[in-house]
Amino acid sequence: MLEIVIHIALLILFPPLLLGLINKTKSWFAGRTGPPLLQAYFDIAKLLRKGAVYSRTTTWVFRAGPIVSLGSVLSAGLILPLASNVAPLGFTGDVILFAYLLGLSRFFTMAAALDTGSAFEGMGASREAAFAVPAEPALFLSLAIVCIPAKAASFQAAWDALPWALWGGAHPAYLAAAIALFAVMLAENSRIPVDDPNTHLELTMIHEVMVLDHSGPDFAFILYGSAMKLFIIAALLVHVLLPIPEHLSWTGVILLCLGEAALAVLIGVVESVVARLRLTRVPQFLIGASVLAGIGLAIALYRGAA
Amino acid sequence: MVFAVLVAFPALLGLVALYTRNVRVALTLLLVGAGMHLLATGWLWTIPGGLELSWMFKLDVLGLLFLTLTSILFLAASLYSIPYLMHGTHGEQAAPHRFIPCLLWFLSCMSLVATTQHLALMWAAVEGTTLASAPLVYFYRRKSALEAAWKYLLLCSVGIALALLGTFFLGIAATASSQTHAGLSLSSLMSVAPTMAKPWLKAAFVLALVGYGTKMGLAPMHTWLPDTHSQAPSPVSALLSGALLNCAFLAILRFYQICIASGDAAFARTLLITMGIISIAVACAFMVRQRDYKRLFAYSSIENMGIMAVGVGLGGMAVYGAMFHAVSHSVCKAGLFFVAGNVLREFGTTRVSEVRGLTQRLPVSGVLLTILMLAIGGTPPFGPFWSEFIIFQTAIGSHPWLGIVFVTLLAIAFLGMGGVLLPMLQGSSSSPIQNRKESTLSVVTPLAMACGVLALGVYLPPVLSDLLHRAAGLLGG
Amino acid sequence: MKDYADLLLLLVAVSNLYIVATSRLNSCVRASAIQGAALALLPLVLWTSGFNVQLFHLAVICAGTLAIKAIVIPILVSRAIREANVRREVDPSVSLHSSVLLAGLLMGISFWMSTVLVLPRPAPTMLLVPVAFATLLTGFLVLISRRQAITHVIGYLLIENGVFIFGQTLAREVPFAVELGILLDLLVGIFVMGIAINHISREFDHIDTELLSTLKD
Amino acid sequence: MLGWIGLSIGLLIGSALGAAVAFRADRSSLAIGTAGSILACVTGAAASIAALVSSLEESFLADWPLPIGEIHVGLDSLSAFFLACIFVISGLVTVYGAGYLRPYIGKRRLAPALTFFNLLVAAMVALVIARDGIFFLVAWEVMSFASFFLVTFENDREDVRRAGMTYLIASQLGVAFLFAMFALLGHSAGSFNFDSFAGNVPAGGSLAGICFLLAVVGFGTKAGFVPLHIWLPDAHPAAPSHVSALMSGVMIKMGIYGLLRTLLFLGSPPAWWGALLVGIGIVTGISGVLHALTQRDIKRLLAYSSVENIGIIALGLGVGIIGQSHGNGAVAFLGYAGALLHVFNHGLFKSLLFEGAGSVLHATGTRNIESLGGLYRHMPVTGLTFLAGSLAICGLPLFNGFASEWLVYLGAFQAGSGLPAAWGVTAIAAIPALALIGALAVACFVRAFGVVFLGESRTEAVTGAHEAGIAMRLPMIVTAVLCAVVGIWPAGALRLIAPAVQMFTHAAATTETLESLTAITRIASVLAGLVIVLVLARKVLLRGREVSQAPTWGCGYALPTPRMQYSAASFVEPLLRPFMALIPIRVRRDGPNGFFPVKATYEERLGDAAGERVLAPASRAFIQALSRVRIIQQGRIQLYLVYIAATLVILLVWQLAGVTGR
Repeated sequence: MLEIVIHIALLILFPPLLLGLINKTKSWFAGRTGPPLLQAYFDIAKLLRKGAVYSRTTTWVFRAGPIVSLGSVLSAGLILPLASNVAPLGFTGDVILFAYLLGLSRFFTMAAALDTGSAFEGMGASREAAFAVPAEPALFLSLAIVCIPAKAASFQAAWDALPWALWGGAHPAYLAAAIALFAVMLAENSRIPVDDPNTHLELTMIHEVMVLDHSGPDFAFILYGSAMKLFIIAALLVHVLLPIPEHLSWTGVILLCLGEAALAVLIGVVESVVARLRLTRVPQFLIGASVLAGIGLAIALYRGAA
Repeated sequence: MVFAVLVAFPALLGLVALYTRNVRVALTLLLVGAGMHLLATGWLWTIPGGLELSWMFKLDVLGLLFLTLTSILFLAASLYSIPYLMHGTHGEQAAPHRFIPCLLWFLSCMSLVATTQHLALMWAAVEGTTLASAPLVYFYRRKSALEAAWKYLLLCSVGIALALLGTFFLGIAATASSQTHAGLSLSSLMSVAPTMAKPWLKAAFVLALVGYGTKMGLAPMHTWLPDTHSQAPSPVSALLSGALLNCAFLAILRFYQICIASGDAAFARTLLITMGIISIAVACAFMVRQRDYKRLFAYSSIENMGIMAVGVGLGGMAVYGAMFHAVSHSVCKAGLFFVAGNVLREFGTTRVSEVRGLTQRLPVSGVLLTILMLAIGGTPPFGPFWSEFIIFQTAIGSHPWLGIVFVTLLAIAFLGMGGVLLPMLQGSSSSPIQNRKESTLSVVTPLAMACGVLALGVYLPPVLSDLLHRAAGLLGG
Repeated sequence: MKDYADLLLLLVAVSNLYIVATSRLNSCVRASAIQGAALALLPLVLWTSGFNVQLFHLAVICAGTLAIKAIVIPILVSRAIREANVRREVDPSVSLHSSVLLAGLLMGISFWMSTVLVLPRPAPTMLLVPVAFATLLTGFLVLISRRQAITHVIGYLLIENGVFIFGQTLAREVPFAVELGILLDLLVGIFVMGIAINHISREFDHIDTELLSTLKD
Repeated sequence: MLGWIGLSIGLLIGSALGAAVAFRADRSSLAIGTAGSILACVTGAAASIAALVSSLEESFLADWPLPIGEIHVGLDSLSAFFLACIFVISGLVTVYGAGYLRPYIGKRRLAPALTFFNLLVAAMVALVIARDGIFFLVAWEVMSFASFFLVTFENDREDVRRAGMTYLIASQLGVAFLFAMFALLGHSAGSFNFDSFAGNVPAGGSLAGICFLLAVVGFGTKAGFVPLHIWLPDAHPAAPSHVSALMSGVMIKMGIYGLLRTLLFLGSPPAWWGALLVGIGIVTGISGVLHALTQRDIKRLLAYSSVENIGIIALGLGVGIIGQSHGNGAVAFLGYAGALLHVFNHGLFKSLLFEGAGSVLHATGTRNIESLGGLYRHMPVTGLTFLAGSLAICGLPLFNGFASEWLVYLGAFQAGSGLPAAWGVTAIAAIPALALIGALAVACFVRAFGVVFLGESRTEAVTGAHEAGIAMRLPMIVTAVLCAVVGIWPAGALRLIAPAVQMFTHAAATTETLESLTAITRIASVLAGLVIVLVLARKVLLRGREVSQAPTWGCGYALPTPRMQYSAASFVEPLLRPFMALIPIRVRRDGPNGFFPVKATYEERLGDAAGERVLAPASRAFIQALSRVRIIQQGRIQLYLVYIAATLVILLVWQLAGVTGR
């Protein structure tokens, strides 16, 4: 019971903090003080208190977009182990459902964007689709890498079977998986080098431009949802990288939080030191990640066989 | 007596008809002849073991089979040709007064082929069919018809001359055996066959194959066939395709029987398969993108003759298939030519490109054409499907590659035919639709043929299948 | 008496060569008539050389052959030539000289064939088979290398003659009714062809068969 | 149960004949055909589901003199499963068809449409219960030709005629392979009875291998394995929409059924069969969805996505076979179960989508999605059901597509961990392939749904649009609900098909899978609950605050017009760029030229790789070769005589050369 409570608490409360951490890191690099650490919470709260403006063009699909995407990300968070190896709703095969819930949220975000009938939002949706396509195999291949040794396609089994991954040096495969997952994380959460979250020119946006027309609570849901998406994918990565204990314990919680924070900082660093890729180069970046993951999978398989 | 009805009676009627200027009288003669012929044939079915009368006439199951086909088709054709002779021939100059006598003589010659087993006499009869049918081909007085008739006459006569040589060779081969004179009757030849001089026997069979094969329409001697079928009036085309080719095939089969009796039919079977496959292949090449639908049907006849040759050549179950195919092909092809006649009368052209929207203009004929096309293409559940499948199965069992080639060619042939006929059937015709009622006689005969070919597919009456099996038995099947 | 038979056969062979060599239709017809006569005599001579057949049969065959091959058919053909006012020259697609040479070659081939295909029972005379083959092949040569319909008829006639000569080797195997039937067929065939030639000459004002090639794919 | 099935076949054929006889009166033939088909489908559906639940086996041998073969029918779980698919979907489609055909009354003879529709259903039913090779072939051919005549229903259109011809060629060349297979089997077994095949073909032998390859080609042509799929994208737009729904939803699955039946009587399969099918599945799935992305004709798009789903089914079969060949019951079960369940699911949502496309076609008269848009406001029911279908076909949670793809994924994962590496790799290849297919499918159907139903209408074709009639709406609603039910409660569906799956593998692996599936149900309900909560939350938050309507924010641009929306083509352009090597593209541009260019046009046409790079050149070469043969018939009689003489000489020399040597 307690596990579930902690799990949900982490899932609900932690995500916006990541955004703050990233921004802090970036402003530190830029030599600014930057916005407060909890800025994201403030923004969401403010938006929740506002009214809404809807385009006359739109149908209910537009309004369903933020809700369904947030809901599916939430439920994805419920099947992913966070501070321990068990998730409230985990089961055999949950890895697949996890990925497809993210797909569901993408579907509705894009549909909502197309519903506005604006060229910009259409453009954003088109780019989202274009980058999701090469990202998907990378995600699945890395999931396969962690699942194969576990002989079961479930997070719990995978994390249980996970050796002291990179530290034990047992499986170079995990390195590949980790790198691929990091790339996927950047792409899925529209981070540099794939997308620049705080660009101010619509023509260069991807995720931001899709949600141009949302306002008030809807936009709050969107912000919150994307933060949570970042959080859960990061959690996935943390599990690959850090030895989180099987059952709930403070070490687990602390490890998770530290890991998440470290990843946020890492993202901030990347965003400060790396230039954004040309749109046409992004697929190559992600295909590269998939190939890397594929190699890792091959290694994992033959290690498993030997 | 019965042989008189079959052979002499039509000839006499023909003579009478030659001197009647009145078309109606001639028509009645024609129908009487056809009807009597069919009755006689039907009576022959009631006799269990064949019938023999002097050296001249001898009827076995093989003969009976082809005789029956001839008889039925002839009745159908003569019924169908009534409109041709009654209500003129849509503007074209024609020679109706020669038509009926020649038709009757044609019948008598074909009956003689089926009912005799004396090879020389059979040769005379086959040559007779050519001579009797040449004027029929020249029914329409146009240059092209004349050209077709001339080619038919000359090519077939030359080919048949070779067949006569073959017959003599057989006699010579027979003289090897003993001092007794075998004569040229099938039974005696078969009795001495084992001791025949092989080279002469082989030469004889080759000559017969080439000679009668010309008449049967085996490629590459088939060249006269498309011209003739496209120029002759449709009932005649139906008879040529459905009955005459079978008669020529029967002649070859007689030689084949002797080869079997001689103990090594292997060479004959190889020859039959080779010529058969060549015929199918050539026919396919001409059926794809064919511009003239009567020529299309002619080539399809060549193809089907090839199928029969292959079937007999394969031996075993396939011989039964070939016999079955002879039946189903005759019925189906006759129906197709009848429908072609209707189309020709409606559109006044045999060019495919000028026929469109057939199912709109002639609903019944259109549907019939569709059915018969599917049937001749070997689609279940029609007759030809079964025969072709039996042959194919035997082929794939004994010579797999042959089977593959065979089925591929059949598929191509069907698709070629569909590719030509479907555009005719489909679409809407350019010229305004004048909903002319299709005359009953012109529809009922092809309808009967269609029903027949369907019946052959879904229910094969035991008596017929028994006859087919016995016939196949004569051919080592 | 054997040499008489050989003489007749030689005559046949020569007439073949002549038909191939001559440039005039009428002489072709005449040559074929002579050949017919020779063929009609052949059974008789063979009979006298002890190749025994029933007399009646023999007489009928000789008479019939003489009548049809030597008299009726030539008359039919020449009438066809007259009525269908055709050019009196054969127009060969192969030049006359070369066709003569070819005919000689064919003769040689047929001698070789007769050595390959040996009769199981010795033929009445050695020349019979080769001459028969030669006549047959010459018939084909005429058919293939000449353009006029008339010459086609003559070619067909030559083929028939060749077959007839073969028939002599087993005269007694065939009931003569059949043999008559065969002759009759030949007659009717030529007759019908004659009619056809008439029509042709009426439809296309001359009977060069190159014109008869409109039906094609 | 066979009796009931037979009864429904009788009903179908009877009503088909009735409709044909009444061909002068369109209304009556419509009534007869529809009524008969509905009756038959209800009867048959009840019977087959009952048979499936009680997993009974029946067999019946009719005593009827056919030249060869025999009328031998039987019923087992596999047949029952496919019968259920046929009857359920056909019944729904029939109702839709009744509404769809109504406007044609008086404009065109309806009798053929109804006659051949019922014949097609009857043929499929007969096919599924056939237990004799010949009878099977007969049913198969009747099916092919019935569907052919349905495709060419509007044969006064040129494109329809061409499509029909393509379909005819494909199906006949395909069936040639089946002829070959059954002839081989019949020859080696001495009878065409399936049971006798099972006995007489050595499992894993070369004969079995040859037969399997023949079956893959023959059945694959009907199912639409790339590159044999070429007829599909032409035939489906040509056919009336309810026919497309039936063909795509059910008929192409008969190819899958044939393959499964063949596997049953060819004995236990070697692993390479599975590998082959996995390969085919990957190629078919990816190229199918890629081509679907490039289409602007909505029915072509759907046809290509059928190809894609056939690829997914093939993947499932492949994984299953690999598992079966290694005696790994769990993998085998998951693979086969995934394939079978996807057969049913795809039948549902593809027929739904085609029905939606049909009502759009009805309302706007165009199939070109570039000229549509904003249809949702005109036809909400169609829009909603189409959305449901899209979600389902993308395999997204809450809908049935997910369940079957999930099974296949799981099978692949298990194969990776449970099998020797070599075959594990082959099975695991399915995972990234499925992921790629899934992502592409999402893009494809967001595009389809978004461009057709959302945003502003691009042309005035939409302005007059109206919602479809009740007869068309009802089946769409029912099908959508079925999709949702199976998606939310997949365990039930799996329990239903389990007996069919266990004909291939006697796996007890069901239980674990079942509880995972119940977990899916749990999460689905959680998700639904979350969505509801959020909706309410938003209501609460917005209470009392002003919610205003405004034009879409054009980023400062004052006068946006509908034509400025992102078009379907531009939507997929960046996505396709990495794949352009696989898709033949024809560009036509003229201008702008001169100093004062008047107008300039630029056109891109994306073709079908298999069609334009393989099949079209081949057929052209073939026609060339034939026309070269035709010179032999050039009319000169001398030449013909030469043929005769030459044949004679050649044959004589050939025959006598040997003999006279001595």
